[in-house]
Amino acid sequence: MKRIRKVLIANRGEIAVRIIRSCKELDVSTVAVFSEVDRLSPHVLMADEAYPIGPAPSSRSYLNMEKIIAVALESGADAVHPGYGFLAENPTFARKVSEAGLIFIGPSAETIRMMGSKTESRKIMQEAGVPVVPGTTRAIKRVAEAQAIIESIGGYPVMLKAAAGGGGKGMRIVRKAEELPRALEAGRSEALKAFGDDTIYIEKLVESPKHIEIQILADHEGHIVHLWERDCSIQRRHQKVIEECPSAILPPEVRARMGATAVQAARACGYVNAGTVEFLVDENLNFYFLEMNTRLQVEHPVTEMVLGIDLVKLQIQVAEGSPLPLRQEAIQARGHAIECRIYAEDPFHNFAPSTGRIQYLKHPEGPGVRLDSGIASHSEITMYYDPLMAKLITWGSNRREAIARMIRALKEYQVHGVRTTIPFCLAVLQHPDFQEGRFNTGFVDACWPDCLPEVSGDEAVDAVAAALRYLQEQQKVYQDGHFVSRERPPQPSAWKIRGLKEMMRER
Amino acid sequence: MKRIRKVLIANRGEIAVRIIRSCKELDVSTVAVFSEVDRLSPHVLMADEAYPIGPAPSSRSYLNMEKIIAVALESGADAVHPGYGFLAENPTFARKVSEAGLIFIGPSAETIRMMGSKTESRKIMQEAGVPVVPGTTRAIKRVAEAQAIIESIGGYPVMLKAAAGGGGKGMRIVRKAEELPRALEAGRSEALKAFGDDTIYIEKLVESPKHIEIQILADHEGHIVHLWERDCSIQRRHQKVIEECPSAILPPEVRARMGATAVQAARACGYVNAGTVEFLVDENLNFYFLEMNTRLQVEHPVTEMVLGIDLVKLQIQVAEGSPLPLRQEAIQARGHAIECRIYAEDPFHNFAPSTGRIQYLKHPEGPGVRLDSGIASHSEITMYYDPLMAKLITWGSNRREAIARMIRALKEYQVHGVRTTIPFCLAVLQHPDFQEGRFNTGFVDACWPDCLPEVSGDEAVDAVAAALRYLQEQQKVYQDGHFVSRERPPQPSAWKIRGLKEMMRER
Amino acid sequence: MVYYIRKGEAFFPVEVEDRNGILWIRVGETLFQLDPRRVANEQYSVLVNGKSFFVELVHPAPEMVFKIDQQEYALTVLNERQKIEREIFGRTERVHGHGEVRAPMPGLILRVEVQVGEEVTIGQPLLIMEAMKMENEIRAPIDGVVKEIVVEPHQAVEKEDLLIRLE
Amino acid sequence: MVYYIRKGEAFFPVEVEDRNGILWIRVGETLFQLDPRRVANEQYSVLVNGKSFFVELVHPAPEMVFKIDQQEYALTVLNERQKIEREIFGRTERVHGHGEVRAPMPGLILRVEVQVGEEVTIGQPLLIMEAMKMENEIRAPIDGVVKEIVVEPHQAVEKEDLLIRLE
Repeated sequence: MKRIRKVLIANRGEIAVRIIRSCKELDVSTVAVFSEVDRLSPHVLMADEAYPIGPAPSSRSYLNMEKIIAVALESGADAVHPGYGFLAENPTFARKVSEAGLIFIGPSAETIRMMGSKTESRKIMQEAGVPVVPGTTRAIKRVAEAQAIIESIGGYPVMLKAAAGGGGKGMRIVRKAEELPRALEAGRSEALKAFGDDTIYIEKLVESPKHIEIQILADHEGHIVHLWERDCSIQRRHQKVIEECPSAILPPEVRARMGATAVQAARACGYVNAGTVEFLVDENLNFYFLEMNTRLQVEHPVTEMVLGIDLVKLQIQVAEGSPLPLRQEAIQARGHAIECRIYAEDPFHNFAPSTGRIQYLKHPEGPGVRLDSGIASHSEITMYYDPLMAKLITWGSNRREAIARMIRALKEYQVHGVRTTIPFCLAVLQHPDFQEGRFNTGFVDACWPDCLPEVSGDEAVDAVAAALRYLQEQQKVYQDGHFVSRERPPQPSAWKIRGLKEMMRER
Repeated sequence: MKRIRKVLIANRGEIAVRIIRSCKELDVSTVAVFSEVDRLSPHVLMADEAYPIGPAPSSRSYLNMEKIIAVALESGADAVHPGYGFLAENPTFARKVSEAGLIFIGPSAETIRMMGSKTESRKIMQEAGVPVVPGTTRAIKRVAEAQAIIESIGGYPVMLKAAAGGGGKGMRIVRKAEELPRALEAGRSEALKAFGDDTIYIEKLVESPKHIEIQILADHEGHIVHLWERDCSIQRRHQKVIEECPSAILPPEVRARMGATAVQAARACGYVNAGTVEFLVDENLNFYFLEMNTRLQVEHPVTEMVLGIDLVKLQIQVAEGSPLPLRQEAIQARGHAIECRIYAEDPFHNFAPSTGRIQYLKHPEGPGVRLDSGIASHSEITMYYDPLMAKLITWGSNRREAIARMIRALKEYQVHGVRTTIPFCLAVLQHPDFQEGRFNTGFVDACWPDCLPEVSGDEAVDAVAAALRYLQEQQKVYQDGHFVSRERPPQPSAWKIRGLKEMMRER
Repeated sequence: MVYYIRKGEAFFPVEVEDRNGILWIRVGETLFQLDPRRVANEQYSVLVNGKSFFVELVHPAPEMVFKIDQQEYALTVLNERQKIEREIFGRTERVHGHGEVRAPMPGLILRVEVQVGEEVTIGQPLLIMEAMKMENEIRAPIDGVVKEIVVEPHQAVEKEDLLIRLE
Repeated sequence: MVYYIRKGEAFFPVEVEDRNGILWIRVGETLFQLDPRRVANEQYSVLVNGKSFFVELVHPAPEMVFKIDQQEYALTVLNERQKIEREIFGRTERVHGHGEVRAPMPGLILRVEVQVGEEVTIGQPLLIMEAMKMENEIRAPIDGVVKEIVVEPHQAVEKEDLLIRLE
């Protein structure tokens, strides 16, 4: 068993910061890597060491395996933590890290490869007795071929998916034969761009499903535990935005069955370290294997808060070869946790990415609030990377308290400079259907932005507007010169106004 | 039972903010009050309503009972939450609030009065069979009188205490007869200034004690629970600075006995709402009643994090007349929590208050970190109020993790503009005796500032200094004009340096 | 001091009287007492009859945008002079970019989904651009008619580049 | 560029060479490679041979004070001219307040515990003042002799008022 003393974090943003924090608490040294635009990013400022790895585009920096491994070796790191995204589910990277004599904090390259192919993983799960959505495990090239498969699984509606997929890219719902050709083409083109692989496969569409996933953790001795579930049904463009633990609707008996199935799935692919088995759950609480994510999930904090564990620390311990310190019987949930992803996006304009410099930033705090952020008040949000700025997580002794706390915390959150998903999250959290647990993956499409409350023309707001206008003109307290450049305070001279009024009378 | 819909918070700073947060989560409206210098303080910005109550000195604002009650009535508040300090333990205020038809969120005026007199409370506890420190319950005026009492309880060392006391004011340890006259005079003068009452009493000094307190909660139906303990032994000038839950050294059997004794104490004074029974614990784990605090404690968050409860919400529910939703058997602790109080004080100069404007503020975040702050990045720390800026609380699955997390979080904490107790807290947290649980109330006096690690003259630090100096001179990136005003970048002309060098040669 | 707030096509007067820093503001029949203070750069605290509003100013007057409790309000607030100018000359100070559809971020135009002269309704997709590895629909900010299409498919654009002009 | 860092009474040279924004700095026998950047107002990120230092500058040169990981460092860093001036004229730029004991906050002087001419050692209580309802000891910042006592008991003082001068 090799003790890990120094970890290179092959990532950026909030997840790099989050991993650094756990390492510091374990007294493990941290090595950050950064692209040219990230020299002053929080992960660079917080790590013990930091090395440049190339220009801004991730293909030339955060995806540059050789460079990252070279930095790890030169800095004397024992291990590499990939975070999520970038190289986290790249089997070649996992293999190269191991071949360089470093510990890859995650499962084996072979496990990553198997689970990375959506078609191969479906095959493995089917063989292991894990329920999967009816569909094909073959790559589809032509429309006719697709049509035949669709008939064999009982017809429309179906879902097209990218075999190398993730994050909703390449996914298309097809409800009628007429839609198939265009959907197939669009899906293949998007998949090619996103993953360099245009392989598409077909599944029966599970209507109005919930997306519920099970966190698992496995050590090198074959000891596997499941760590409750996360409900990630609140998605926009097939991407998760709000997640919670536990699910609002799962009876203990179904939870136990899903947990056992997830362990079965992990065992079927020889899983070691932290992973997540994603399921679709239909209205009758039947569940179907969707995919296995062979890494830490974005939404892992809700599990941590409810179970009282630190998944990154456990990942490091397992990677060292330590046996899991958790026994299934001893794992106890307490209360409820919710996560809102705070993206630099404009929710009122179709969630378009919003780039710019952060002018001001004030994070929510206080009881039951956790914030994992990847930006600081000086940060620039660029187009180069995922626009996730931070994750806001609240814990409550029950779901109602967690929701009330999240609403309180979202209202405390202040960001100037870019638009964010905060108003969107607030609208969802305040929605009666969300509060009652009546939602599935179609929730956002069905309700946003129609669910926004009407803004009433409040007279008090008019008074506030007039007061601000007055302050601007009278007090001239424009310390940062910001207003001055946008608007010259008007200084109407008496004669000019009189002149104008006379002109008006003449008209 | 009257539902509380609107609460006036008769306080300021972090505790006002903390109470506002719980009210918002309960959907209870909040009314803030503020003195002239607090117009832009966070509690004013966060409350639903805010009203001025007078000039900066607290005697003319936050202690102005009539004004505060008038604001409560005019704003339509149902209840008043006093926080801690100011009017929180003033029986007259509690009575006046009730007489105005408002709910006082705390125990009855009579309970506050009884427990507020340290001598009377000792008497009540003695009668109820609660162990107290040997000593007197009579007021001491003259030295001869004191001398006689000291002989009757077995001689020196003894502790002089203010009967109206709290916060260490008026307290004096006396080890020899010669020290008695001066100590008595100083104690009385300090007590008079702090409480308007110079009554002093005498207790046998418990040598090297730990300060351990039990949180209790009682409803109107006489149902009382105890909520584990807090160890508050890390004190400077008899004021707590670092607290934790649970204690590092208390066996479950002693905890159970202290808890039962605390319930007994609460019952003896007819206690309703949240309160704290403070004990001194000697080296053999004998415990003695010290005093009862009839309000929310500064350090209540460590209890909240370990027990998974919100004491302010429970206070409001109990004040409404609801029965306690907690049963003693069902109360479960999880993990360990530590609080560091972040004061605007200079720990290197005898903890002298440090006033000034906050230039920059960045709070620690991430897993297991809670921050309750009363200031913002624009705040001015004045001499008018207690210099407590914020409380940093960390939770860990065990004491070791909570400590490691606190060290990590303290290092993330950035405050410019005033000096803080952060370096002090860091030194305590890193001290082997603290980490091993070997400490009592004498810890700070014994080890600070001697326990500070020697700063070695690191060459890398010299290089950093030279680099900053170089940046200053070369890049002239002084965006805020701050450096410019302090130092003109030197522009030595060649002839001047030559001239100076020649002068040197001539010497 | 009188300001004019636009509601629909009309402007309503709002009277402001400064009594030693406390503002008495009349909106319609209602008289409010306000204590507005600047907290930091573009943040204000305004007490309105004791109600505490924390206001983040996103865009200054006359086309003001501000946030209270994450709710965004957009109001046109004119002073006397601006009101008269608008009445005479029409809306001289055009809302920036109202009919101008600009790139929200740098990226690549994939498809243009409308034609010059076509009537569009608010929210209707105008073109698809790729940025941050996603296909993003750019939608019409107003009801109107496509006057000009400035870009074409496969063209790279910078942030704020004009894409389409509506009228 | 050469700077001089004081260690005790002596000054040690530190050489700085700027190679396109990366600084090569020699301290004694050791050569460091530094990438210093300003993050915000008085915050800097400095990479020293890859080690990441987050530096908060509390006081600028020449009497620099900065914090790294909550550890405060105070160093005197002179440039060529300042070094020469000091060698000629002695310490012309006196450390502000070194022998001057000033009020750390507004308050009331209760007692003065030393007399003019008395020798005091660092940390010895000089006087007691009341502020924030607490009695605060004001202690000697250096070893020295009391040269002047500026205040007397019951006198109110403002922050930064001179109280006692040591030598």
